[in-house]
Amino acid sequence: MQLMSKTLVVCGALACAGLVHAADIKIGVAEALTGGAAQYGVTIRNGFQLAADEINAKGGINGNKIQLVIEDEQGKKEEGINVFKKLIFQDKVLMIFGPTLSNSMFAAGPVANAAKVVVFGTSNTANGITDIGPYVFRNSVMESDVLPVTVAAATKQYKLQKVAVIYGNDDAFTKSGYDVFKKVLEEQKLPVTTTETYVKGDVDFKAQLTKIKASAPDAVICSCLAEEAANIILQARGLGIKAPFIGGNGFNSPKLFEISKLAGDGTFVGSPWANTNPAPVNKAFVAEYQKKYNAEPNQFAAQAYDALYIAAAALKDVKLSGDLNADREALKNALPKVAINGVTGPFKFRPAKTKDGKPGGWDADQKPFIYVVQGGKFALHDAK
Amino acid sequence: MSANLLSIRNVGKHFGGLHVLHDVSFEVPAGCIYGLIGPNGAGKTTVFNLVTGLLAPSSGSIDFRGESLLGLAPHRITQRGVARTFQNIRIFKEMDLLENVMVGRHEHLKYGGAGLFFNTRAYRAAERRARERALELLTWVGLAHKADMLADNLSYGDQRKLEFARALATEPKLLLLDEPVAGMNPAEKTVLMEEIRNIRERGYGVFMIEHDMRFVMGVCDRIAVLNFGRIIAEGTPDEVRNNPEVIEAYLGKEDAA
Amino acid sequence: MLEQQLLNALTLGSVYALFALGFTLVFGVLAVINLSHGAVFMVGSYAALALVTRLEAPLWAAMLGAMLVSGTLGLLVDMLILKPLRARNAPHLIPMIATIGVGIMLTSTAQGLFGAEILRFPDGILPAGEFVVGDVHVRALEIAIVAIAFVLMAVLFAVLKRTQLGRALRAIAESPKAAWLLGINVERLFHITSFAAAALGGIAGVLIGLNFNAITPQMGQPILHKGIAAIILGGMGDIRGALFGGLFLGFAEVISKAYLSSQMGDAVAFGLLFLILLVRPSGLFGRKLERKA
Amino acid sequence: MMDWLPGNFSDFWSTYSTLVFSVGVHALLALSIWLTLSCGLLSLANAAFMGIGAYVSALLTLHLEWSFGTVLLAGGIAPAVVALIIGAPVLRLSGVYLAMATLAFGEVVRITVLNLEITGGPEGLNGIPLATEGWHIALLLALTVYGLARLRRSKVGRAFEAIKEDEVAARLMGVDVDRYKLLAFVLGGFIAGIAGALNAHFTFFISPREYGFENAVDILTMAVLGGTSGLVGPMLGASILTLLPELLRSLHDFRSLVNGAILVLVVLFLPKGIWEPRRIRNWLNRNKGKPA
Repeated sequence: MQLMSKTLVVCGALACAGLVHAADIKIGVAEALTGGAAQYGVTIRNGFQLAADEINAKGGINGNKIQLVIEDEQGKKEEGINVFKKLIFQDKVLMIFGPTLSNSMFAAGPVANAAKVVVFGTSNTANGITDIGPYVFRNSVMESDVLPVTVAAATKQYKLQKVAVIYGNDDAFTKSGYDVFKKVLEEQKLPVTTTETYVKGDVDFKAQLTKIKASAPDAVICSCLAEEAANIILQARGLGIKAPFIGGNGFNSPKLFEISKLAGDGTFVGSPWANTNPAPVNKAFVAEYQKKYNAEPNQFAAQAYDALYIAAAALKDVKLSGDLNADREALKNALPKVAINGVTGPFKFRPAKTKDGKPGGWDADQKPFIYVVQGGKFALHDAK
Repeated sequence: MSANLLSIRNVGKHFGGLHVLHDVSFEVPAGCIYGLIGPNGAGKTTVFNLVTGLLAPSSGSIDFRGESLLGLAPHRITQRGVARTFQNIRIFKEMDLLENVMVGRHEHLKYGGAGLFFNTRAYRAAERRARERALELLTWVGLAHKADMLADNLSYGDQRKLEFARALATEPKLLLLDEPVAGMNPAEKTVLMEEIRNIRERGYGVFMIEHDMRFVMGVCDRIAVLNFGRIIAEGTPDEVRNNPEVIEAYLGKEDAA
Repeated sequence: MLEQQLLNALTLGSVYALFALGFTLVFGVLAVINLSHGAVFMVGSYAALALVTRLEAPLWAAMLGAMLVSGTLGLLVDMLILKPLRARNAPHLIPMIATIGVGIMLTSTAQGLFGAEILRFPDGILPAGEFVVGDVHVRALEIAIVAIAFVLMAVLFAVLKRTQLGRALRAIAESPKAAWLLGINVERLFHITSFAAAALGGIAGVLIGLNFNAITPQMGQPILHKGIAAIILGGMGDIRGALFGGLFLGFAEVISKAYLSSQMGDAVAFGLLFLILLVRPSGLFGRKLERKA
Repeated sequence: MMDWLPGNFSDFWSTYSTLVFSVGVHALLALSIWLTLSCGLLSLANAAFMGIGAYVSALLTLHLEWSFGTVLLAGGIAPAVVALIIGAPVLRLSGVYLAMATLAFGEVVRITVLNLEITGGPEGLNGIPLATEGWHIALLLALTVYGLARLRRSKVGRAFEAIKEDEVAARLMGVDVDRYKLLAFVLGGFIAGIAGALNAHFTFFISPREYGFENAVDILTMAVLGGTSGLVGPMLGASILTLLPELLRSLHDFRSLVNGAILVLVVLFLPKGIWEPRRIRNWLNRNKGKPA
C-alpha cells in the first residue's frame, strides 16, 4: 500500500509538471524496481526523485523543468535493453540514468552508446563499464580507487600482519571487489591466511568463519553486500572471532551497523558516502530524504541524488536547441567539464582508461572517505 | 534347421525369494496355434514377458528360430519377428488408428534423417508403403473406416482388434496373444477364431494365453498347461483334455463354461 | 576446529531438515512436488515479523500465528488449485507448474507489501543465550533449531506410525484409490496434510528468520533448492529421509567447505544429488523403487 | 503522407527489435523443451544447455573470432555433445526423478561456469559484439519448425508419441526407446544451444545467473502455457510470456503477481495449454453451424 501511494504521488507530480511546462527536459531513469535488485533500485529511484523535485521547486534548469521517465528494468539484461530502447526511441529522452546492476549496464550500455545517448550509471562499479564507449558516464566510485586507501589505513591503525578474506563468489559486485582486494593485498605485501567464499542466498557462514578463526588473522577482509555482511559479522563474533573487519563498498550501509551493533565496531569502510558526513549539503539531503520517504538514505540514494545534480550542472551550460540529436551530443560534451561539491563530496569526471586504447567513457574522480565504526555508527577516520 | 519356432528349455524365474517358474520347457512348432493355459497366477504372463525380453529368466534358455533371445532388448526381439498383445490392452490412446498401426511399421521404415528432413522421394515412398500396409491391416481387422479416429474412442472389442493389427504390422513370425477373447461376446469370439486361423494360414505362428477353454480347445493345435510355475501337461487339445493331472489341477476346479 | 565444524554441520543440516519435513510430507501423501514451499516458508517469516512489529505480539504467539497463516495458505492452495487438478487426473508436471505460479505470486505480494529490503526482527525478541565450551561456540537458538527439527520429526513419525490418522495417511501414500475404497476420506486428509506441511514450512521460516535475522521476499528460493536436494538424498516422501537427507547435506556441505574449498559447497551438494539419482534414484535411505514392467 | 509511416516503423523497430529477437529465441527454447516433452521426458536441463551454447559461442567469437555461422553451429553442437554424454545414465530415470536430476545437472553447470577463469566467473563475459540479426533468428526458427514438423509426421515422431504414451508397448513395437529418448534429449540440447548462441550475440553480455533454475522453469512454463500438443503451442507460449511483462508495465510492483496468477489460471482452466488444436477445431465447427 505504501508503495502504491508513493507511485501515485510521483505520477501526480509528473502530470502537473507536464501541464505547466512545455519545455520539459525528459530524462530516463531505468532501475530495477522489482525482483532481487529492487532493494537498490528503489532507493536509487528515490534519490533521483528527491533531486528532481528539489531542482524543479527552485525553478528547474534555466527555467526548464526536469521530467523523469522512470522505467523498471527488473535487474534483467534483456529488460535493460528493452527499457533503454523504449526510453531512447519512443520516449525520446535526453539521457538515461541507470541501470541498477553492472550486468544490465554491460547489456544495455552498448545500445545507448550506439544511439549516441548519454548513459549515466550511479551504481555500476564493475571494471570495463566505461570501456563500452564515450557516451558512458558513472559517478559510482570504483573499488580500485577506494580499497587501497582503506586497507592502508586499517593496516596502519591495527598494525596488521596477516588477514583472512571472505567474499561472495557468484556475484559480479562482490567478486570484482575481491579481485581488487587481492591485488591491493599483494601490492601492500599483506599475507592472506585463508580465502573463503559463499554464494548469494547463503545465510549460514559458520563453516567458513570457523576456518577463518582457525587461521588466526589480524583482520577479516570482506567483499560482501550489506545483506550478507550483517550476518557474517554477527556469526563471526558468535564464533569468538575478535579481529576487526575491513569492508568494501557493500559495507557502506548505516543500517548494517545498527543491526550488527557493537559487533561491527572497529570495522574499516571506505566509501564515497556516509550519512554522518557533516557537510551541510549532506545533512540537508539526509533530512529531506528521511522526511520524504520515511527511511534513511543509503549510498545508492546519495549517488543517484548527486548524479542528477551533476547532470543539471552540465545542462545549465547546454543551450537546448530542440534538435534531440544535437542536444544529446551537446550534453555528452558538457558533462566531462562538470565539477560539483555534492553529498558524496567534491566530484569530477576523469576519462576512462580502456584496454585497447579506443575512446572510452568517463569514470568518477573522487576521493573516498575512510570511516571506522564506533558505537554502531560511522565515524570519520583520521588517517594522520 | 529346427522346425520349432520357439524353444523354451528349463526356464526358471524368481523375483527375490518368490519362485514364479520352475524348469519350464516346451516347443512352439512353426505353422501352429499354440495355447498356454493354467489357473490365475500360474505364471503365464511371466512366460510372455520372458519371451519378449521385458524380463530375463533366472535360468534356462529361450531360442527363437534356432537363435537365443537371451540378453536381447525387447525391440531387438520384436525385430527378430516376435510380436505380442497385452492382457490389459496397451494401445496408444492419443494417436489415431492409422498412426497406431504405423508405429508397428517402425523398423520397416528404412530412411535416415536426411531423407526425412528433405522429404526425398525414397522417404515419401517408404511412408506411403507403410501407410498402405497399415490401412491393409486395418481393413483386415475391419477398422479401416475409423482410421483417423482417436484410438481412445474405440470400443473395447475394437481396441483389441487394433492391438492385433498393430502387432501384425511388425510382420512377426510368431504372434503372442495374451487373453485375446477376454470380454468378447460369442459372436465376436467366433470371428476372432477365424481370424487367428487366418493368421496361421498366412504363415504366422501363434502362441496364446487364454482362459476360455472352449475357445482354446477349438482353435489351438497344441496346448501346454502351467500350474504353480510348472508345466504339468503338453500335447494336442484331446491329450490335454484327458490328462488326469490337468483335470485334477485345473479343469476340475474351474468350470469350463 | 573439527568440533565446531561438526556443530556447524549439525545446525545447518537441521535447518535443511526442518524445511524438508513439510516438503516431503506433501510429496509423500499428495505426490506433488510443491515448489511454492519456499514461498510459504518466506510467508511464515513475514507473518511472524508482522505480528511482532505491528501487533507487538510475544514471540510464541507470533510463531503460532505464523503457523496458522502459512498453514491456511497451504490449505487454500490445496483446495483452490491442487484439488481441481487431482479431480481431472492431471499429470504430475501440472501441479508442479501451478505451485511455481503460486510461489511467484506470494513472492511478489510480499515484495509489494513489505518492500524488497531485508527486514529483521526487533532487538530483544531473540533469545540471546550463548554457550562456550572450550573453543566451541553455540547459541541457544541453534540448539533450539536442532531440537525442534528432531522433535518435529519424531512427532510426525509417531503420528504416522501410531495413530489412526497416520495409518490413513500411509494408506493414501501407498494408493489413494485403495484408501478411498477402504472408506478413508482422502480429500480431507489431503487438506490436513497440506495445512500441516505448510504450517511446518512456516515455523521453519520463523526459526530460520530468527536465527539468521534476515527476511526478504526471495529468502525461500535458495532453501527450496537445498530442500529438493535433501528430500531426494533422503528418499522422497520419507519423513526420516527428510531428516537424514537434510543432515547429510549439511554435513557434506560443511565438510567440503572446511576441508576442500568453500567454493565447493554447492557444487558438492548438487553434484552429489546428481550422482545419487543416477545410482540410487530412490535416495540414500529410501526403499528401492519398483519399476513397472 | 508517405514519410511518417516508415519513420514511425523505424522508431517502432528500434524500440522493440530486441523484444522481437527475444520472442524468437524464447520460441526456440520452448520448442527445445517441447521436443523432450513430446517424448514423455520432463527435462529441466535446457537452461543449462542454452548457457553452454551461449558461453561456447561467445568465447569463440571473443577469442578466436570465428565467423558467426560456425560460432552458431558450435554453440549448438557443444551442448548436444554434453547431452549425449550425460544422456545415457540420466534418461534411465523417469518422471520427477528425471526432472530433479536434470535440475541438479543445471546447477552443476552453473557453478562450474561460476568458478572457471575463462568464463569470467560471476562477472560473466561482456563486450560480445552484436552479430545476431533478425533474419538469423527468423531463418533458424523457420528451419527448426520445419524440421520438427517433418520429424513429427515421420516414424520418429510416431516413436516419440508412442514412448510418451506407453514405453513398454513402444518397445514391443520394435522402437529402440533408449535411442529415441537420447535423440530427443540431444536434439533439444542442440536447439537450446543455438538459442543461447543467438541470445549472447544481441545482448552484448552473458553471465551465469541467466541459466539457472528460474530460467529452466521459465522455458518449461512457456511450453506448457502454450500447449504441448503441437508446435504452435510452445511458440505461442513463448510469445505471450515474453510480451506480457511489456504489456503489464503499468502494473509496476504487482506485475510479477499477475504473471504468477496467469500461470496458475492457465494450468487450472486450460489444462492442455492455450493452443489445443482439437478444442479450437471444435469451437470453429460449432461456429460454422451458425448463420453468419
